[in-house]
Amino acid sequence: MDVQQLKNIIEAAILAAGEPVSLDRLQGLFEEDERPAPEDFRMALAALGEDCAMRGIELVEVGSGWRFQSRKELVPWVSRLWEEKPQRYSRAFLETLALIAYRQPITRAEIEDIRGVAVGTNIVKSLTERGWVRVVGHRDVPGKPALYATTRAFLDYFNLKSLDDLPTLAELRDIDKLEAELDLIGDVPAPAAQIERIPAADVEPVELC
Amino acid sequence: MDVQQLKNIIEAAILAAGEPVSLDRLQGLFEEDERPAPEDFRMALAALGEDCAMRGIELVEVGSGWRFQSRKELVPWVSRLWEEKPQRYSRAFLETLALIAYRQPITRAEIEDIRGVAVGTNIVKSLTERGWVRVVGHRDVPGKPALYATTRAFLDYFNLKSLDDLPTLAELRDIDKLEAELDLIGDVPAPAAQIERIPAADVEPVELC
Amino acid sequence: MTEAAVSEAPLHEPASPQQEEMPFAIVQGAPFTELPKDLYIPPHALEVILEAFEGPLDLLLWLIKRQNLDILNIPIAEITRQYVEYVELMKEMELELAAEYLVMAAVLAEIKSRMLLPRPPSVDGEEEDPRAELVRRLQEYERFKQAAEDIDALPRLGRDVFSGAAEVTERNATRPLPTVDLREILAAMAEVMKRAEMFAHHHIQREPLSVRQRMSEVLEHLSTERFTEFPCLFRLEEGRRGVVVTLIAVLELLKQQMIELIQTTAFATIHVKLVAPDMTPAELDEAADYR
Repeated sequence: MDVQQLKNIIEAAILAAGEPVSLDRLQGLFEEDERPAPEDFRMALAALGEDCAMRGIELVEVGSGWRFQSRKELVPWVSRLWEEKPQRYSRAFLETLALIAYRQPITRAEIEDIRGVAVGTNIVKSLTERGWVRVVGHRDVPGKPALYATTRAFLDYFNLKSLDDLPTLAELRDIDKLEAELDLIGDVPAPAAQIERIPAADVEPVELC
Repeated sequence: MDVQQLKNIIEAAILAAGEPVSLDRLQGLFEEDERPAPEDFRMALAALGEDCAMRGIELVEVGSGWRFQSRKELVPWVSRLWEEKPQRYSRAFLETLALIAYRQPITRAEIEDIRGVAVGTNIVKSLTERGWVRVVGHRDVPGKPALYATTRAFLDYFNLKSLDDLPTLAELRDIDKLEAELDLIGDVPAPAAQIERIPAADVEPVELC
Repeated sequence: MTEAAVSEAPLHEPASPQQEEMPFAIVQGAPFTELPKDLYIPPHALEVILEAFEGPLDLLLWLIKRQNLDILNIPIAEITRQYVEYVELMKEMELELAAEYLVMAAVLAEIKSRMLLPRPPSVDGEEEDPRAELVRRLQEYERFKQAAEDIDALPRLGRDVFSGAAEVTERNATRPLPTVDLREILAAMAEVMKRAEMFAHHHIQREPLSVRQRMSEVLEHLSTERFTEFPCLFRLEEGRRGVVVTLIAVLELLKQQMIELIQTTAFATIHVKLVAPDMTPAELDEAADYR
């Protein structure tokens, strides 16, 4: 099978699927005796990506595989296809999702502990129904609470290839470092200068448990 | 707006819509002051169609507008995207097959005698349909029951030159070891089965027969 | 600047979100700019602000941020006073007040009282700041609050990212046949044998498989309608062993009354024929089902 034919099959299949298609699934399109080698697939995917440079779509790899999507600079026009505004998510929803994404696997009680407030059942339910979050086990403590983790669909939705692509978490600063310089009994605010946000570059890598 | 940009917006929009897009709807993507003339759209659509000649998809006009579809000659590969997961044979099926292989020619009553349970007609039927088993005669006892034997296709499937290549029953003593090995095989789906990567724990093996 | 000075600072009226950005800072040891005291917030806007808090930590963070305070060095007395006033305000406006808000008020009061007590002299010079645990929780919550905003800003399917899809004109979905590993057959056979051994009346005898296979082949070769010449069953190219195997197979088939041998005269060619079934295979299957 020549490269052009392979490229065409891959292009047709990914677009026909209408969802990300994994390399495994692409390989499964061929009978064993005609199946190109894995490096042929990678080469064809790379070539297909290059072909897109002049087109309206681009080939990207997200959590569950490869998909074509509209080029960023065309989004202003493409988004006019639909009248309704994209959905907005509540802070409680996003914070719960963030905790599951960065701290997975995590129980609901652990989420509530960090947020300092109860997590509604409807939030967990809606995250699960969207297929972004699922129960991956149960913690071995009394009550055997469910452990939540994010799914590939979550990565796909937010255009991420893996959890490593999540924005980095801000780093924690240590109160002890300040104690030496400050009069602790005098309940005094710190100089405004110390409040500056930590520049992104200094931030430690994401903690993924 | 140059032709290339217009072509790209049209391509991105039709693919993003995932359904046929009418000329009207395409024109509606542009603010009035930047909207190209209708003949520009027609030219861009024609050029886009020509560009597809070497690609895996083609641009066609159907009743409700323009859409991309996979090229007909690629359908044999593309349609494997929706191949269902292969099912698994039941234990009764495998035991019946094993008895026919090792004890052929054998009647159904004899199989039932050894297995200690009835053998459903559907099992014999699927073994025959699969081409692994056939009736080779009838035993001269009341009812003249059919005698089953394995076929050439059975040997070919399991890559055996003759039935002599089947391991002897004496070699089967360490059943537990064999079963442990089989559990390992069970976790790794065959290439055709990799279409959907559902974690093994979530999958209930579907039993045929 | 003393603690008293700070605690005398006016309670900053809840500001609308725009006011958060005002350059209002308390700088250690330096005079600070006051927020306008006559700031008027319509009750409805206030309610919106109060309702927007995601719990006590969120409210505390807001109070700290709004005054440009360092989270590591919170003026506990002042923050506690402001916090309690907000909670009272929320009660007054009859907002649904989560129990966690009241728990936090108690925590703050406790920290405040510990801050006022003289610290016991420490042996190694290390002493825990009473605020440490609260600061840790605030920071931990703050980073995930930020992470939630970051996730919200990620390119999102259907908002910033549009996935392409094309039509397939003819879908012919098929279901592949199950795959079977030879070891599965062996395991099944081993299982059957193990079970069969438990039924004492069954004695499974080992026979050379080549004879069984040859029996099947002979049967395939024969027909119920016409006779086959006996020598046709043998293939000389198989040699002596092949001939012996075929002969044993034929004798076994004869013994099991599956074939008939006919010889019209002595030394004439022997003819072989299948024993005819009384019923068709389908009928046989049915008969077996009713058994």
